[in-house]
Amino acid sequence: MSTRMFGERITRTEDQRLVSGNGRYLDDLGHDALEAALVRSPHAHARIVDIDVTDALEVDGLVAIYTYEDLDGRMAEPLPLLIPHPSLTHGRTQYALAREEVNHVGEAVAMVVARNRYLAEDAAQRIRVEYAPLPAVVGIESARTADHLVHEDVPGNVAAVMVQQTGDADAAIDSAPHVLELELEIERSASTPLEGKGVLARWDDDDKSLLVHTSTQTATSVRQAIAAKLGLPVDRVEVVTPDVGGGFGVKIVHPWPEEVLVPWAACRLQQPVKWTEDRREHFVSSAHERGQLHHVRVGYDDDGRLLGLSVRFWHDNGAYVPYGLIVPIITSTQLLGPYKPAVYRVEFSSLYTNTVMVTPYRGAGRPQGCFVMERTMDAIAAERGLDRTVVRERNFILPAEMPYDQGLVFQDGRQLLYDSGDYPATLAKLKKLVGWDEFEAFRAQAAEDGRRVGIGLACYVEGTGVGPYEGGHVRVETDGSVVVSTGLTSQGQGHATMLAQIVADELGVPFDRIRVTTGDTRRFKYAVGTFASRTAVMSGSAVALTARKVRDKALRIASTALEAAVEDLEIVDGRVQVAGAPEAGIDLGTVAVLSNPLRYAFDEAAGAATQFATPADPNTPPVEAGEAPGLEAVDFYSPTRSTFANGMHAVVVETDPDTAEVRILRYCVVHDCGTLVNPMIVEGQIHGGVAQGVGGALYERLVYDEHGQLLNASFMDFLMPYASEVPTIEIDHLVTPSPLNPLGVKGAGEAGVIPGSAAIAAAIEDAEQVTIRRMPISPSELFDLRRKRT
Amino acid sequence: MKPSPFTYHRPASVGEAVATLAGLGGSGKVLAGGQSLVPLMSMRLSAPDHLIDINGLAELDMVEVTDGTVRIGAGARQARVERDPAVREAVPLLGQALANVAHPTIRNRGTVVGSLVHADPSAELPAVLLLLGGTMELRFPDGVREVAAADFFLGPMSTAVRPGELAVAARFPRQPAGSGSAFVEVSRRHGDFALCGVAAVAVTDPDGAITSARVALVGVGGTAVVVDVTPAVRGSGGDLDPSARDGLVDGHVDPEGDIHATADYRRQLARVLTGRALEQAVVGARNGGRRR
Amino acid sequence: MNITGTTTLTADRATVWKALNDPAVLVATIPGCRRLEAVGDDTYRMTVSAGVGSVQGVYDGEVRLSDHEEPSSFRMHAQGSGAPGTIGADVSVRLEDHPDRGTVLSYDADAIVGGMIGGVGQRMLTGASKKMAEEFFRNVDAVLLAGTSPVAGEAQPDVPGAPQPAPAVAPGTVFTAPAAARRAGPGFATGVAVGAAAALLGALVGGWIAGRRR
Amino acid sequence: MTTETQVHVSLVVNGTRREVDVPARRLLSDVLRHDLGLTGTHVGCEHGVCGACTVLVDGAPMRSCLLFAVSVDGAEVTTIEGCCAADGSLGPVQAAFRDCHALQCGFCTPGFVTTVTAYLRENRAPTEAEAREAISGNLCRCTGYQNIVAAVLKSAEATVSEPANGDPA
Repeated sequence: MSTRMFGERITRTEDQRLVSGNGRYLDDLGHDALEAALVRSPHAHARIVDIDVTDALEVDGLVAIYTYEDLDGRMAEPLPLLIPHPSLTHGRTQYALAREEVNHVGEAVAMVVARNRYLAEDAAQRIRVEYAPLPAVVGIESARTADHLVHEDVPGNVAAVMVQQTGDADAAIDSAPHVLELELEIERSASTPLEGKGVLARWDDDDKSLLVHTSTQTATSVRQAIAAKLGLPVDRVEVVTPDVGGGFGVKIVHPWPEEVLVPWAACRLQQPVKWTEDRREHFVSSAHERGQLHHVRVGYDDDGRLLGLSVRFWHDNGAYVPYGLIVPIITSTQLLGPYKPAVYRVEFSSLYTNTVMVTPYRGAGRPQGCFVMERTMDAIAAERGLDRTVVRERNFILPAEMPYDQGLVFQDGRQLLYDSGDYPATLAKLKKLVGWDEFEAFRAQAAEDGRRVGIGLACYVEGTGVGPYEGGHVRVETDGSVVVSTGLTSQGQGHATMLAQIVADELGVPFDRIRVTTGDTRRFKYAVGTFASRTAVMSGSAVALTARKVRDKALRIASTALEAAVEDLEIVDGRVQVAGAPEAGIDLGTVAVLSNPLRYAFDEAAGAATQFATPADPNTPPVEAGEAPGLEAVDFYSPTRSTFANGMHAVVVETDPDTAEVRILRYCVVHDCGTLVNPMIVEGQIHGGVAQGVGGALYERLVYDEHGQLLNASFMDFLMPYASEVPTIEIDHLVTPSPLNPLGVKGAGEAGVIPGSAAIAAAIEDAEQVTIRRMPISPSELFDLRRKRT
Repeated sequence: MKPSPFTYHRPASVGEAVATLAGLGGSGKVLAGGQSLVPLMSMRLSAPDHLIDINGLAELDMVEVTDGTVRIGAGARQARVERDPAVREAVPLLGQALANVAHPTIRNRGTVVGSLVHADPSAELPAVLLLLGGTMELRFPDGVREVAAADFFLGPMSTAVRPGELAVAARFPRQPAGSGSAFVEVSRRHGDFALCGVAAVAVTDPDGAITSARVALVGVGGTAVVVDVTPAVRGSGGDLDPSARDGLVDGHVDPEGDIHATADYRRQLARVLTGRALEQAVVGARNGGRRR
Repeated sequence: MNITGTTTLTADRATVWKALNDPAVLVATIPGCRRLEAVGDDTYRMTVSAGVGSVQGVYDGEVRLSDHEEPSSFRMHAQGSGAPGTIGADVSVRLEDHPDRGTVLSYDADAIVGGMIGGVGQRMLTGASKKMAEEFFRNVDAVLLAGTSPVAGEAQPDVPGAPQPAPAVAPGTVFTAPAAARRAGPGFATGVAVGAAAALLGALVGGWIAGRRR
Repeated sequence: MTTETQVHVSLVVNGTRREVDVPARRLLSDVLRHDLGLTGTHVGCEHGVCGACTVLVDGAPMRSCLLFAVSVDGAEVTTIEGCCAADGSLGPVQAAFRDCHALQCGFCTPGFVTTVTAYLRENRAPTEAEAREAISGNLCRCTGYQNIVAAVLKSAEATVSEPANGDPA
C-alpha cells in the first residue's frame, strides 16, 4: 500500500491558485455582465407610499429598474420558508422586492440594472421612495411587550413557542437542596465573511437555459429554488459555486432576493447580469445571529450535582424566519453539553423584530447555549465553594455511559443521542495544558507585581454531520487520473485537499492525480449543503464509499485481464498488481480503458478496447449484466443521526486595573473530533473559530437604536479583530473515533467559536470578582461593572 | 459603494490650485491623501462637484526643519514625516503621535496637513499642533495667512479654512530643550480612532524637578483640549500631585458617550492616560530632554 | 438619538417666539436653507444644503409646527431625505423669561437618522449637534439684536406681490434665503430640524469616518 | 446625465506599462480588477479597513479602494500577481503562506501577501511580535492569524536568502 494520506498534514491543493491571485471569486467573473444595485429601505418599519423613478431615467447607461410591481408569477410570492416546523405557527418570509411594507433597514425595495455598478448606484440614488414610517419593534424586550407588531397578523410578535422536557424539572428543582436563578444574555453578531454575497446569471436563449454563479453554501438547493421561482424546468438551470470568500453560515440561507432577482433580470434582458454585495449592504441585508435572552433555574445537591435544570429563553429572529427554528432548537438541545442533569426542561419563544433576519452563524445557537450552561456551572461552583473543574466532572456523562440519550429531539428531527466521547479525559488534558492546578501560584506572583489575572474554562458538545445525506462521484480517467465530485460547496475549508486524501487511500492512487470538484450542479446534482460541520463526515464518508466501489470494479476488470483472483490483487500508486508479484499488473488508466468497450479508437489507448482488439468472450455481452461502461461510481452516505464532537477551552486573561482593558495571556484548546483527516486543516478551523469566539466575547456586536437603525454598519464600528486582538492558540487533540461512519470522523468546522464567550467571561470574572451575565463585554462595560461592585 | 461623478482638476502649481479653488467657490474639494475623503465619497456622504488633486505638486511635498520650527507641506505623507530623523529630533512628539495614526498602510498615503484640516476630534495630530502652539499656513489668491492652532480648530470637523483657501503647510515649533514628550491612547482595536488619547510635554530643571507639564487630550470634546497641569507640581521634589493633576483634567474635559464607551469611562481614561503620558514625558525630560 | 440643550437669548419671549415661528426669519437664519414653501397651516416644504467638512448634501423635507402655547412652547415635526441619508425629528421647544432679562430657550429633540448615515454617523453625534445648536441660537440672537426683520430685508417671498408674511402664511408662498445665509456654517435649527439634522448628520459622518483613518 | 468624461491613466503594473481611459471617479481597485483584468486584488469593504485590496504603489503598500486611479497616474503598481517569482513560480511570501496554511478562503490573502512583501524589505528578520504588528492592518475572518504570523516569519527566512523575489519589476 502506498504511503497513507489520511491523517497527514498535507498542504492544500487549492493554495497554488489562491496565493498567486488566480482564485476565481464571484466578482472576478462576468466582466461582460450588466451590473445591479439595489434601493434599500432607510426605515426599520414603514409602508411604501410611492416610488418615483423619473430622475433615475436620465442616468446614462441605465438599462432597467424593477420594483415589486414588475415581478410576475411566483417571483411575486414571498420567498420560501426553507425549514418548516410544527412549532413555527407564524412563519413569515420576505418578498424578493418589498411589496407594501418594509420590515427592516436594508430591505430591498427596487433593483437597478445598468452598464456598470457606478452607473447603477447613480440611478439608485435618484429613485425617490416615499415611506409612511410605522413604529419599530427592536430588541427582545420590545418584542415581548408587543406594544407594536412587526407583522400585523402575528399576535405578540411570536413566530414560535417550543418546549422540550425530560420530566418534571420544576418539581425536581423545588425539592433540590440548593437553587439558583440566572439571567443570561448574548448580543447580536454576524458571520461577516470578507467576501460578501454575489450572483452572476447568464441566460442562453438558443438553449433556453440559465447558468448561475453564486457565492453560496448550497448550489443544488439554489438551483431548485431558481427553477421554481422563475418557472423553468430544473434541467434548464445549472448553478456553479466559484471560489467563495468565506461563508460561516450566512451563505447557507437561500435564495437571497438577489439570487432570484438577478437570474430573473438576466432572462428578461437576455444579457448577463451581475450583482456584487458591498459591505454596507452585507451589514443591513444579510443575516445576523446570536441575540438571545435566557432565564435559568437550576437545582443541585451539596456536591453541585444537577438535580433539575429549567431554561426559558427568547430568541430575536429578526423580521423574517426563512431558516425556521434551527438556531433556537440547537441552543435548547446543545446547551446540555457534556452534562446529564437529572431532569431538564427548556422552553423558547422565537420573536419578530424590525431588524435583519437571524439565521445560523458558525456555532449556530451553541455559543449561547454553552454560555448559559457554563455560567451556570461557574455559579454553582462559586455558591458551593468548589473548584470549577470539580463541579463539571461530577456532572459529566462518562465514557461507559456512551452512547448517551439526552432524551430530546435534535435540529435534524432525530434523537439527541451522543455517539462517543471521553469528557473526563478531555478535561484532564486541558487542566494539564493550561496548568490549572498551578494557576493560584501564578496569580499570587502576578498580584505581587500589581497585576490582575484570571482563568476560566468552558466545555461543549457539538452535534456535527447532520443528514440527510451527501454523495460522491469518483471516476478513473483513461490517463489514470481521478476526478472526484461532491455536491456540497467549499468556502475555504480545504475540502478538495481533504477529500483527495481520503480517495487516495481508498483507491490506492497518488494524491496529486486526484482532482476534486465541489458545488457545481453540472457535475453533481444531489446534495444538501455545507453547514453544521458536516463535510468531512458526510461527503468524506460518501467519497470513501464511492472510491471503494470503484476499487472493487477495477479489481474485477483487472482480475480478468491479469487472469488472477480478485483476492490476490492490490492497487498501489495507481497500478493494479498481484500482491507479492508487482511485475504482474496494469495501470488503473488501462483498466479504465478496458472498462469501456469501444467500436472506435479515438486514440492509441482506446484502441486496446475496440471490438477486434480485446480477447473478450464473443458469447457474452461486451458490457456484462449489472455492469456499466467506465471505471466510475456514485454513492451516498446517509447516517441515522449526527455524530457528537466535543472540546474544552481554558483562557487566562489580564485586566488593566485603570483602563479595564482585557488582554488574553493564554488560550488553550483540547478538541475531540474523532479521527483527523488532515490535522493542519483541523487546527486551522480551530484557530479561525477561536478568533471569532474572541471577537464575539470582546469586540463584535451589532448595535441597533430604538428606531431600528443599525448604528455600526461598517468595519469601522463593527470591531472584527485584527491580528493584534487575537491571542496565540495552544491546541491538544483527543481522538475518540465516531462509531457511526466508515472514517470515524466528527465535524470540526464550528467547534472553535462555541465556548469563547463562556470561557472569557469566566476568566474576567475570576480576575475581577465581578458578576458577568452578558456578553460581549467592552472595557467601558467592565469599568461600569467594577463601579457597581464597589 | 462607488463615488458620484465629479470634475477632476490637476493643477500644475500651488498658484493654479488656489486660483482653481477660489474660482469654484464652495463647490471645490481638495484631494490630498484622500484616506478620509475617498471612503466618504464611496459612501456618497460626500459628493463634491470638483476635486482638486494636489498630489502632483512637488512644492507641497516637503519637510523643512529650521532652528525654530518644523514646517510640513500639504503633500508630505504621514509615513515620511514619521521616519524623518530631523523631525524626530526636533519634534519627537510628532513621531510619537503618528505611530498611533491608523495603520502604516494608511500613513503611506495620508498626509499630516490633511489630517489637521480634517479636524477630527479624536485625531492625534491636532493635539500635537495645539500643544506645541503651532500654526497653519493658508493660501488664497491674494496671499497667505498664518492661523494659530488655537484659532484654527473650531469644532468637530470644522476649521478656520475659508472656502477657496488651501492649507499649504503646518508649522510645529521645536520642543524646548530639556523637554520630554509622549503620546498615549486607548482605542478599541489597534489602529482604531482613540476612545481617548493624550499628548504630553514636560520640562524639567537640571535637578529633574518639573518646571512645566502640559497635555492635550483627544476624544473627550469637540476638539483637542490643552490642559496645563504645571500647577499640580508638588514643591521641592518637583513631582506631580496626582489628585491635583486629575482635578485639572476633570475641569477641562467634556466627553460624550457612544456605542464604544460611556462618557464616564472616557473621563476615567482622560485621567489615567494623562498620568501615563506625563510619566513618560518626565522620564524623557530627566533623561536629558529630547531623545537623540 | 436624543439631543437636549438650553440657551439664553437677549430678546424677550414674545420676540423670540415670533422669530422662531416666522418662516422669513427661519429661512434667513437656518444655514444652508435654500427654499422654504408654506404648504398649509404651520407646514412647510424646504430644501436645505447643509453639511460639515467634507460631508455636504442637499436635503428635501417637510416641517410641521404644532402644539403652540404662545409664547411658552411649541413642537416641531420634520421628515427629510438627501443622498447621505434620511432624518425624522420631533422637537419640543420651551421659552421662559430670564430672571433678569432675555429669554431662556430649551429644546429636546428626538431624531431618527437613517440611510447610509444612520449606519456610520454615530461617533460624534451629540457633541457636534450641541455645538451646532449653540451656533444657531447665536445666529437668531444676532438677527434679533440687529433688530432688522429679515422679512423687510433680503429674504423675500418669491410670489410676486405676495403680502409680507403675516403669522398665517398663504399656502404656496415661497421664501428664499439671502445668499449670505446659504454659506453660513452648520447650524441646528430647533425651529426647523430638517436643516439642522442635515447639517448635523454631515458633521457626524464626516468626523466619524475620518476618525478611523485620518 | 450625459456620458462621463474619460481621463487617460498610465500605470506600470507588475512591470508592464498599461494605459486606460476611465472616469475620474474610477477607483484604482476597479481599474486593476475590471479594466486590466487583474482580479487577484480583492475588495472587502471599500472603506479602507479590511486591507484585502492592498497593492504596492511605487513600492509602498496602499489601499487601492482609497485611491482614484487618475490620482496615481504614472505610478508603478505591484499586485498579488506581481508577487510571484521571476519564473512565474510562487514568490517566497506566497510559498510561505501555502506551507504554513496561512489562508483558508483566500479572499484576504492578496492584501496580506503584498503588505508582507513590502514589510520584509524594511525588516528582514522580524520577531514574532513584529510579524504580528506588521499584519495588524489587515482583516482575516478564517485563520485567526496564527498561521499568517508563522508565514511572515517563514518568508523572512526565505527572503533573506533570495532577496530579489517579490520585488516589483
